[in-house]
Amino acid sequence: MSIVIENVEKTFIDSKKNEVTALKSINFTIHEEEFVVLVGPSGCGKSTLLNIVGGLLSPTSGSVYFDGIKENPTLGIVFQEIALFPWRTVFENVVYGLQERGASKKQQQEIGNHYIDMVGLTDFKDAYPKQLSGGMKQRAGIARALAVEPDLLLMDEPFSALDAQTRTLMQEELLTIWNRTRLSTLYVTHNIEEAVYLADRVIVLSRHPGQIKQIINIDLPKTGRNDEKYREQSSKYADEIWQLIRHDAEAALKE
Amino acid sequence: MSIVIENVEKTFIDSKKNEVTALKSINFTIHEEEFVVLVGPSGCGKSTLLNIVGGLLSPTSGSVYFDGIKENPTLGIVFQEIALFPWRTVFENVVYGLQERGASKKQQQEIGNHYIDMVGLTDFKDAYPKQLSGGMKQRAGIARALAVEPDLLLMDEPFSALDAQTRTLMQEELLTIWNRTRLSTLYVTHNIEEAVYLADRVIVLSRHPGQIKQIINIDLPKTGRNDEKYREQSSKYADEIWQLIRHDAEAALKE
Amino acid sequence: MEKQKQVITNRVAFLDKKVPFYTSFLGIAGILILWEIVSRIGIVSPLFLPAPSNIVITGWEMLVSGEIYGNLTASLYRIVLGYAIGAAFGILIGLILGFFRVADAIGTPIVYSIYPIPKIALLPLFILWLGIGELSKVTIIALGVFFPVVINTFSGVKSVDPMLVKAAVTFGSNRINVIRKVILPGALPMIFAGLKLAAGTSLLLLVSAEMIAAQEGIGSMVLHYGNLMITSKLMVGVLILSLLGLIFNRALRWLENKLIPWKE
Amino acid sequence: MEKQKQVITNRVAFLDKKVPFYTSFLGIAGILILWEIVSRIGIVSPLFLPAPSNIVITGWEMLVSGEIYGNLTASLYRIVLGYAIGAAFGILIGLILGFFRVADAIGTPIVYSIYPIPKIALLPLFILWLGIGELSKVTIIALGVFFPVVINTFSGVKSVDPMLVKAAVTFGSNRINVIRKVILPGALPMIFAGLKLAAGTSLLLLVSAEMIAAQEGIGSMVLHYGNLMITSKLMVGVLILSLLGLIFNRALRWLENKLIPWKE
Amino acid sequence: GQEEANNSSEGAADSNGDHASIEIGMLKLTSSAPLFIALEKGYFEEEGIDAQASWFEAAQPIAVATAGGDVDVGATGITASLYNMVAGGEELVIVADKGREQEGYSSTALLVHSDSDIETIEDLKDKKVGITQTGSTFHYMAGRLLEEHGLTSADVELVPVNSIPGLMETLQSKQVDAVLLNEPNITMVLDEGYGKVIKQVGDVIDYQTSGIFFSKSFAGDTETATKFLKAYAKATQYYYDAVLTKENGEIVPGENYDEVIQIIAEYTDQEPAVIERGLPYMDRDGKLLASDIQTQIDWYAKEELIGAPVDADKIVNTNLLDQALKELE
Ligand SMILES: Nc1ncnc2c1ncn2[C@@H]1O[C@H](COP(=O)(O)OP(=O)(O)OP(=O)(O)O)[C@@H](O)[C@H]1O
Ligand SMILES: Nc1ncnc2c1ncn2[C@@H]1O[C@H](COP(=O)(O)OP(=O)(O)OP(=O)(O)O)[C@@H](O)[C@H]1O
Ligand SMILES: [Mg+2]
Ligand SMILES: [Mg+2]
Repeated sequence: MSIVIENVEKTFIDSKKNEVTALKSINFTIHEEEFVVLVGPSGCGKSTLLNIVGGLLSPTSGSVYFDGIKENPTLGIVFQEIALFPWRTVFENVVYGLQERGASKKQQQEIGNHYIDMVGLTDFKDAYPKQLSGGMKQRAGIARALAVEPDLLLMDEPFSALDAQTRTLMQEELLTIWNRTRLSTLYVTHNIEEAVYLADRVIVLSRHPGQIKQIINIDLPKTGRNDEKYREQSSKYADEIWQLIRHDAEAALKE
Repeated sequence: MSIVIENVEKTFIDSKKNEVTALKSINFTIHEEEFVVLVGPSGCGKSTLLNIVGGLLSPTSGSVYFDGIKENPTLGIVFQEIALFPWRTVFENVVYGLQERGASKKQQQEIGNHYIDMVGLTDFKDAYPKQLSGGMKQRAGIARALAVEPDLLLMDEPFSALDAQTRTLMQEELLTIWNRTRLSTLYVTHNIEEAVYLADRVIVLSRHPGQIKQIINIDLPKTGRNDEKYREQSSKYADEIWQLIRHDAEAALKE
Repeated sequence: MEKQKQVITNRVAFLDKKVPFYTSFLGIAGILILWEIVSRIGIVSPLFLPAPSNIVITGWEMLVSGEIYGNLTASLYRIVLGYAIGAAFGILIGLILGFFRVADAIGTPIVYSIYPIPKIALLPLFILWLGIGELSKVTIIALGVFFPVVINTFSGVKSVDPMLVKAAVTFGSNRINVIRKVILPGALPMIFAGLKLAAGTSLLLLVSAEMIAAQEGIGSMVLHYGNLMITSKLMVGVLILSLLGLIFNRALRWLENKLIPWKE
Repeated sequence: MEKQKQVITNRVAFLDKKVPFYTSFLGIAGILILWEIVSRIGIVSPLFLPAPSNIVITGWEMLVSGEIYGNLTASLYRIVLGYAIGAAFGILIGLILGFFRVADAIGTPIVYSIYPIPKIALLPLFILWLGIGELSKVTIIALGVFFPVVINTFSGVKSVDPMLVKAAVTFGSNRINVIRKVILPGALPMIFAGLKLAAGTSLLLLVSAEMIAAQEGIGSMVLHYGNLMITSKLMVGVLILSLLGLIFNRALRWLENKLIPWKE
Repeated sequence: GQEEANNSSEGAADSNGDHASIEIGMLKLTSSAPLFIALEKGYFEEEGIDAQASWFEAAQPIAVATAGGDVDVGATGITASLYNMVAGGEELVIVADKGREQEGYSSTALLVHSDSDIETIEDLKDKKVGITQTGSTFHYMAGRLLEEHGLTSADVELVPVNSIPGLMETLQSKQVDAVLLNEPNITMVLDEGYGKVIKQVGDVIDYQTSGIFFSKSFAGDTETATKFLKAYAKATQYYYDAVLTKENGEIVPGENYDEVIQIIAEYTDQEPAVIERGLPYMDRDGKLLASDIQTQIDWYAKEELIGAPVDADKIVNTNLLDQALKELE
């Protein structure tokens, strides 16, 4: 099974009635058990692309399809804004997707508890989102996406609202979880170190219009990239990506 | 001239009427033209300490004083929440401190324009804060603090709300500005790489109660720390600090 | 050169200044005592300003005589019925305007063009249409409640975070479930804001309508005793109305906390 | 094995559905036309529901005859004066309660305990105290305006971001300047929210007070024609009141945009 | 007109020296006619009194002002609120007549719509009867009329419409079945043809509608009070002889008829033609129907319109007028 993004283009009409091309001729494939990271400067269309893949936005042209799958594919999305339902407890949030596809109470209990356990929120099962810290909220968001056991996991800057240290810890945790589930994943981030730390492949987008500038394979083992011995190489990848983006990022800052 | 933090302690009374010791026996000195960075896990008391130094909070015991200065010292603070006055344009915000100490209109124009220029906001002089992006807001905040030509510059996580790429660019810019002004500076951050990139000295705080765990001198030239040749050493400093903090940061995440 | 040492002191200490807790009681107690004294020693004639103690005693007598009971039930009947009808329709229409774009496009301009009419101005019209009985008063109250509620419900639906809708759809919700499980709970806080706003308006309309056209009810009782210059009984009426307003508000707040335990 | 290809389609497309822009006019126009027809062909007696055209013509006649002028100036005098007094005192007291902790501790409980009284209930009392003339009506309106404004001003002062106060102090402001340059502009948006809320209430109180105790004014004119069952003139009164409400609201919004250009 | 009168009287007072200055609270209504006459014709100056008119918009504040001593003399209707004021500790006394319901004189009547099939008061059972306010003279008259015809106020629905124009309007639009109305409004309704009179109140009961009140301190100044009443009684006689004398059951204009009408018209800012329709009956000597006060108090008390019991003797003082009349002879 793989997910094919074929010739995707997207134009918006902005408030002054001008056409804005957000994405242009985007072509790539996410393979089974592959972790693909999208990076690019602000406003390059990362979220737009992720939303198109997630079925939350129609492309102006081109299409996105799952190859080699029988039923309708299941998607799990983790949003930057987290988007937990404030009126549902952690458990109720996590099993939301299961309820909607008609899982039995017993199944909900089993699967729900399993993933809540996986993200380490067992003690906060019955808490409302307002009672959680930022890090815990994002974990609940991840558990909710995992609980539907999706064919494709989409994540849009899930850790960008967290502080630097919490973020580092959450990245490690995400990798641990990913190693257990091995879901095909499309991950969007601004943070280049994060991209290098997590990705099998990094897709670098440029701005105006959002186009693929380069696709970089990260040839490092999936775990332990923070170790002394890979630090040099990681650093090089990061630098390479930063050089690709820098100019665009500076331009974005001046807008 | 130097700023001496002497035996500072701070206890709060929390909502359940318990005493919480936020800071305990903090002793250090910020020398002339020194850039000191405070790092530590969430809730270790970084902001509390910065506020005490800034005269926005009383210490429970101990004191903070300026050594070798005649008049009342001038302070410039850059806040995490930016705290620009929404009803004032960029220019009016920047010259606020000058107005309050009775500078003439001409002086205000001169100094204001100088610092607005320095942070690259000349085109946005007459814009209201709501019209600025996050990065531009924070630059205006920096210009406001610089405009009073302070004896001590205080900054509390000024870049933590920015995206990763903007943040990298702003760090570079801050360093450029600092090299021109060479103000004694106390800087608070969660981000260890940022600390290593900016600091002459890094003070690592631990939690419960907030105490100085270690003070680390960064023996690298002030500019060009991102260069290939210093990357190895920077990385080592960062790792050393991360090892000091990690345990506390994990604990903070579970609260 | 002499050594200089400039200590930093807290410059925002004035923000934390505390006031002894008993000060809060001082204000109200002070006013009541002053009022009592002023009436007692006759600085102001009790005809104009009966003493608080006098009001309480009079109130008790009116309670015992059953006079309050009769008027209060009449008023309660009107406001409860009017409020319930107005709130129910307000929420319903508000949800419809919020969900259906066509309804929104057609209905919202109509709602907003009727909204600025001070509703009490329609009382004479309703008396013509529905007679001078209960129906016209209940309708006026219902109408006064309807508008703030419909507008708040509508805004509530519109202000539901679209991210949550997207999340629900992503996790497999159909449109009915999006409405039921996301938009309805998401709009609840705004709906309650509307209900609270409407509470004050409904009480005002009740009293006005009773003064303009009723023989019974606390409002007409207040006017009646005003006409008769029996000020202490007038004040009892005012007191009852203010208690009514207080209870109304508290009840709504209690309900809100029950229904929206997740609210920050 | 057959090759499977599952295309992803937009599942939230229903959120973006557009409605043609002319639909908005359809609603109001439709209602007016229907109303005209219903009255014209006599499905409903024009005695109960005069046609819109009839109302406009009647309105024109009343305008020419000067009847509207007399009543409108009486009403305007009351509401403008009452609103101005109530708003001025509300802002002033609200600021005092917000700045001074002692005033807050003493005054706020008093304000909140008088707040729930539906103000019109005090009209008979004010008539006793101040006579049946303009003063009692103006006072009632001022009182009705005072409370929402004082409470909003107070909350506005309290809700000013303490970070901004700290920033001002850091950059050398004394207490007077903190109040003048930070707290006052910071509270302005809330003050305007209070003023807008009070606008509706003041109109309601005006009409009620005029119906209960006045010989002149749009409110008493509406009641007068209600008593006479001259529905078209009654409707003209209602129309004027709703225009008044509309203008009032627009004027406040205009002023808000003037005074708070920095508002998001 | 009246201002000039006042000014000239002031001038007289200054030259004389021992003139007592008195404020009279009153409404610009025909029923204040004797006071207008006394002011206009200088009766007060003749008694050495410097009288000033103080105009009010409503009846109730006059009583309040009199009791509070803000005016020395008040002239207005006798309502439940007056008795309640007295019960509430305010002090004033009623000293003279200023208008009453009298058999044979049209003053206040019960009207129904001209299409109505109500013919007698008995037919009012379960009907709506419009009055101005609860506790008003209209309320009292409605209640007494019903009782005199074997009904009680509980047998009809008394609808307060808050104003006299409101009474006419609701009668015209048939929102009430009957109303109480006074002159000149009765004539106006009859002229426009939408109403008819069922019963004149004066034909059923004697009723002291309104009176002259003295504040406590003014009543205590017996000498000035008597002087005032002498002037007042002269004016009532003048009024009575001009407009109320009857021959063979018909009112015939007296010799000063036009002058009196003209004075009233000037003071009330109304057309003489309107004034002529509604000339209330008054005792020729301004004597109170003292016994009726107790009747009123009893009725109001029975209807629970008075908060605390009042003693009629405490608020009626006929001695002053008797003394004044004696001195006049
Ligand atoms: N609904 C919309 N209407 C008009 N323009 C839009 C809309 N959504 C996005 N855009 C524009 O499309 C471009 C891409 O936006 P998008 O949010 O995908 O960028 P991004 O890479 O996610 O940015 P960021 O890193 O800031 O999240 C931007 O120029 C944006 O202004
Ligand atoms: N006003 C207060 N009342 C009570 N406790 C407080 C108060 N302010 C801070 N604290 C407590 O003092 C400790 C230190 O807080 P502080 O904000 O200084 O931490 P910090 O290091 O800045 O954290 P962060 O990295 O999250 O900004 C925390 O435990 C906090 O809960
Ligand atoms: Mg994005
Ligand atoms: Mg902090």
